[in-house]
Amino acid sequence: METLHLDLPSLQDDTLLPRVLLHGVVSSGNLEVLVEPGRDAARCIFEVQTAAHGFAEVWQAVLTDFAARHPVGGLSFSIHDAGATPAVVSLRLDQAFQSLRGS
Amino acid sequence: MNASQPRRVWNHEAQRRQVRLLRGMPFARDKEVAPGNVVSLLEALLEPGDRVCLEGNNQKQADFLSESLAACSPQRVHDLHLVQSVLALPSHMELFERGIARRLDFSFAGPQAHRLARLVQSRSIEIGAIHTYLELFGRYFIDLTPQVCLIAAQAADAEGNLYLGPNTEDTPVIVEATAFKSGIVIAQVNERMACLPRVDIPAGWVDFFVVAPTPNHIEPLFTRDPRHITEIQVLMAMMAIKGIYAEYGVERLNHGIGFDTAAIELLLPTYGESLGLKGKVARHWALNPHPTLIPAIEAGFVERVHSFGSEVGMEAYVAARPDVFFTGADGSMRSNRAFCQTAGLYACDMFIGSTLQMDLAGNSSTATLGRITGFGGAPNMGSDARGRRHASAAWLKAGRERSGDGTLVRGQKLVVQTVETWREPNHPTFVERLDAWQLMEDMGMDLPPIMIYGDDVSHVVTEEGIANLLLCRSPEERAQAIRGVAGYTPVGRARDRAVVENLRDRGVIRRPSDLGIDVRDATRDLLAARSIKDLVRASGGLYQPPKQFRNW
Amino acid sequence: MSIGKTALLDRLFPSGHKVTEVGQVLCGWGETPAGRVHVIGTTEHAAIDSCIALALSAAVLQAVAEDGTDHRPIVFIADTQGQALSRREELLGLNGYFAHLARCVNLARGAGHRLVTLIDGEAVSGGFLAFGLLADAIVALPGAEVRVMDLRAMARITRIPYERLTALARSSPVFAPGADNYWRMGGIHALWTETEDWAAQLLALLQGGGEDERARLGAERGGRKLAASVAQEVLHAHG
Amino acid sequence: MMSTALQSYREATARQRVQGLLDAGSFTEWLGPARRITSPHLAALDAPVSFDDGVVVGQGHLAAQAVVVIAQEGLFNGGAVGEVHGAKIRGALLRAARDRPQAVLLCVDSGGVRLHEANAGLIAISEIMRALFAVQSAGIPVIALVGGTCGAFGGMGIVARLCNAIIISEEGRLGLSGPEVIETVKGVEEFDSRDRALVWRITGGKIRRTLGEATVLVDDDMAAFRSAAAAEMFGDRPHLERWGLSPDSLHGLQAAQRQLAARAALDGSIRDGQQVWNQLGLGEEVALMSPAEFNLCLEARKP
Repeated sequence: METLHLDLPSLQDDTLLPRVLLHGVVSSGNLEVLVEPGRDAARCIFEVQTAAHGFAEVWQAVLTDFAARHPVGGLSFSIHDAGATPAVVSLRLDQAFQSLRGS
Repeated sequence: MNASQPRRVWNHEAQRRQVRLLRGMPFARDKEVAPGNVVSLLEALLEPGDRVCLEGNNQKQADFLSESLAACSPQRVHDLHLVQSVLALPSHMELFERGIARRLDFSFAGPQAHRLARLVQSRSIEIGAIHTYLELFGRYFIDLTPQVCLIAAQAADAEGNLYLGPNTEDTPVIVEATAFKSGIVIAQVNERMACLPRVDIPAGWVDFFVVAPTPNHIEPLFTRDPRHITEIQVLMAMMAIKGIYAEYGVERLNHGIGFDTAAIELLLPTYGESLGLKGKVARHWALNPHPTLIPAIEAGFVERVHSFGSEVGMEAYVAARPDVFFTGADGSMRSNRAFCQTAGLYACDMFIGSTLQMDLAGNSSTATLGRITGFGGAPNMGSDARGRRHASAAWLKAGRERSGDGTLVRGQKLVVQTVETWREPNHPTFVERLDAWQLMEDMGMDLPPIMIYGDDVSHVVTEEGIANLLLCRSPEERAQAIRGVAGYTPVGRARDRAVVENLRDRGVIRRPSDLGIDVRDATRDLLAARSIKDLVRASGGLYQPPKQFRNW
Repeated sequence: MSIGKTALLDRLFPSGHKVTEVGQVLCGWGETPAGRVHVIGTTEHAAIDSCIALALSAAVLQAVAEDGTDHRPIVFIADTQGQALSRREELLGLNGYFAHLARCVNLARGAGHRLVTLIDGEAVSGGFLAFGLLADAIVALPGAEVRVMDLRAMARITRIPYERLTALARSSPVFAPGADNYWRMGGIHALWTETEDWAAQLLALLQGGGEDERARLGAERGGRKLAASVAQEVLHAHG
Repeated sequence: MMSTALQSYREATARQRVQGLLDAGSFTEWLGPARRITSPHLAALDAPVSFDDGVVVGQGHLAAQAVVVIAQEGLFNGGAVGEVHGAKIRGALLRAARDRPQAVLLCVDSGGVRLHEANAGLIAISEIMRALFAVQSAGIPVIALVGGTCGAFGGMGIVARLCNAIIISEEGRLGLSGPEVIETVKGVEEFDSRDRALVWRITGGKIRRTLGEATVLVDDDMAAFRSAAAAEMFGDRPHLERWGLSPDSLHGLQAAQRQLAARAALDGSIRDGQQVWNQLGLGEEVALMSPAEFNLCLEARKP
């Protein structure tokens, strides 16, 4: 397993539901993401444990875009990845974010 | 006329044919050959260097005749030149490994792709060329006419008339070329019938037939279990339907074989219906009877389907829907690969399919290193028919987009590639250089095995968006349009963001949000069937899936 | 009956025993200083099918029924290579036969029978789960093999290299075959050695409660550190 | 967005099943994912871990009645039972025995023991069996729901059969040894695991219902599972008392012994569910019957 840690700037949305949320499943080509409150309202923390080695740059790009796309400041996303493609990673993160919105 | 010159013989081939038939007669009773005599028959008939067509496509296979040919003595039968659609069976490869055959002209080698590559590298096989189906069929009448063909039929009667059943496939074109050029036609049949439901090949064109010990194998290649369709594929299907089918009003089309297009088929009666598209798109098809098309047929989307071959389990359903499918007077389907390929090339406004790799020119390939897969029919469907003359709304719109402000002299077929940006973590779909180039070098080919040429491709659909290549005005712009939908692949990350945003402003690139698609709606709940069982239910119990697809 | 099993019974019950073998199923009694005990078990590495499972459950029900209010201990002799692998057995619902057997064993415990398992030979996965592993006290005799799956098969299925598994198995008791591994995890209460007085040791085991203490034992012995604490946490979690 | 389909139970995750089965907003999880009690044994083998180790446990309400719910995640390592996973299930059962909810819902979706921690898993399943007995002794029924991708196999196949009732979908499977294992050891002639129709005729919901192991056959639909579970809790008490809950359990088990013996005495040539159906006068039309039709058909054939 490879571990990655990212701390990225992002806007904050006060209306998000303050709760812990687990989305997705650790299975081949898929991942789970645990969303929790972070420390800094202007930053979003990502902890990634992945079975696919050597993709740090891709993760950086995917997560940077995600943090720019949605106001996820003040949140922490912990990911257990079992070889999801970037498309699946983005989709799961977007779904997790939408769930925080309560819709 | 100079009497001293020898008289030229004009029926040399017919005389040779008679000699061969005489050699074969001891092994037959009238035209029927006992299974145990087939090897002797072939050894008696065949001559070294003969061009032989061993029927088999990606569906039905003349498997008993193939095994019999492979069991012939290489002392008696050798150096054959095989001219056939598909290399699929282990016995096909044994022919070369045992020296019975030496030269090969073919189209597709899916399951034997790896073994074929090894034979090429060890120089145990000479490849003339790898064709598309239509090319190969064309050459049957020009310079690759078989001297002997070994075909598969459903049934024969006492005279040797043949009934081909729903899987007509390549048989008519093979027999036509062979029988009318003094060749020998040998058929394996599944059964003898006193009275055939219909005559597909008249006895006068058939020289021998054998009732095979087991029915010919048919692979259910076009059955896609909806269980395996992912949310990403649903999203891409939504984009294709809204951004291409609806936009161009695509009424006549062909689909590839993969899960991406199966998703589209299953979204037509749900998402397509909600967009009000029934009766406006996807009405006429050149397509095998895909089980995943059942809900769209039942919903009244699909009006007509002509097929290359049939599909195992779809027989009763097809027979019960004669308004949709082409069926004989007996009620069963009549397919025909040559005609359906022609229809796909000339009479359809769109081809949409998937691929394994695409480069920045839009060239795509399913070749991977160490495997020679060949082409099959996709390049016939997935190419603009420049000889086409009749107009349709979709064809004209695409033509206008390509020509810009120029005067329109011809339209343009829509050739759509729908791919996820990554197949799996180590396999990006978008690459700077196709593996096909390496394969060309390794195998000593004249050209890289490119499935769909980039200049034929009109649209690329990925989970990131749709790139409309018709609107690109330079190779550089085209490359950026492809990068702009290539996601996080190295190719995609090397995009010029400013250029890509400009392309998006111009509508060359469209994201899901640009199309008014909410990514959250892309769930499997949108599929009209989520399992094989749902398909059976949708068919009113008429579809009878093969046992490996059932979970009840 | 095999010589090995006869010798085992002689050694456990020097004052006498009467155990018959029918189709790899042992059934009878043994005499101890504390009185007569039931003996029920399997032999010759039985692959447990519905027939064997039914014979075992019948023997347990018989013991419960015949004892009335005097609930004598039951000594299980476990020697099984696991469940029978067959299409017919699956069709019959072999898991249901095992469940029924387990229920019968639990009935005996509830009725007041002390349950002791002696592993003599093999104890493998499903066959072991069905009865032996449900006892109040479980003992591995010398040479007993206890496992779910051997490491080569495990390597094939998990696609983890065999060498890596063998290396890790030297320090971790959690996946590799071995009675001592099960002892460290609390799944086996005692490992008897060849030289000990088995009759006396058995006699000692015939006393005791029916609580499931295995998770606590596993924690104490250091082989299974989480089972007890996690279950306790669930038991006391807020909500 | 229009959607005509039902919410598939099979395609739902364990968490979605819990949400779908229980009254909205009533669920409280014990040792939730934020606690990060993951498997150290998977980590030691460099295999991916999950925040909840593949099982969700907690309490909530079903039709306003208190229940303890346990849901295995079949997509994570085949729902297999490891040390933490097993201990969570055992803890939830012990808690049910203590807190006395109306019922325990056990959503089984598991191939059995997790090989990466096989010894811990095997012992854990034995502990789960004993904890389950404790729940039943306290008079609380345990209802198994089987309809996930992994079915209920191995030790969890035994555990499912210890429950007071089994609700199964046609797609659900219940057995001991998976067909692949039998094929590997005994050969393809014994069991062709790729013949999926055969696999389901041996282990699938319809044959398990026919043999009386499953109490109800339902559609692969969340609402159908939910209402069947509620019916088990409120409705027809007799079959809850059939196993174990009755104080007169020696008699109950003797009766069960006779039933199972009668089944084992079936004609030795019977190795296919279709043969069982043929004996009931049912032909191959069984395959396409809806669960409702099938349940009616079986009722009509009851002796």
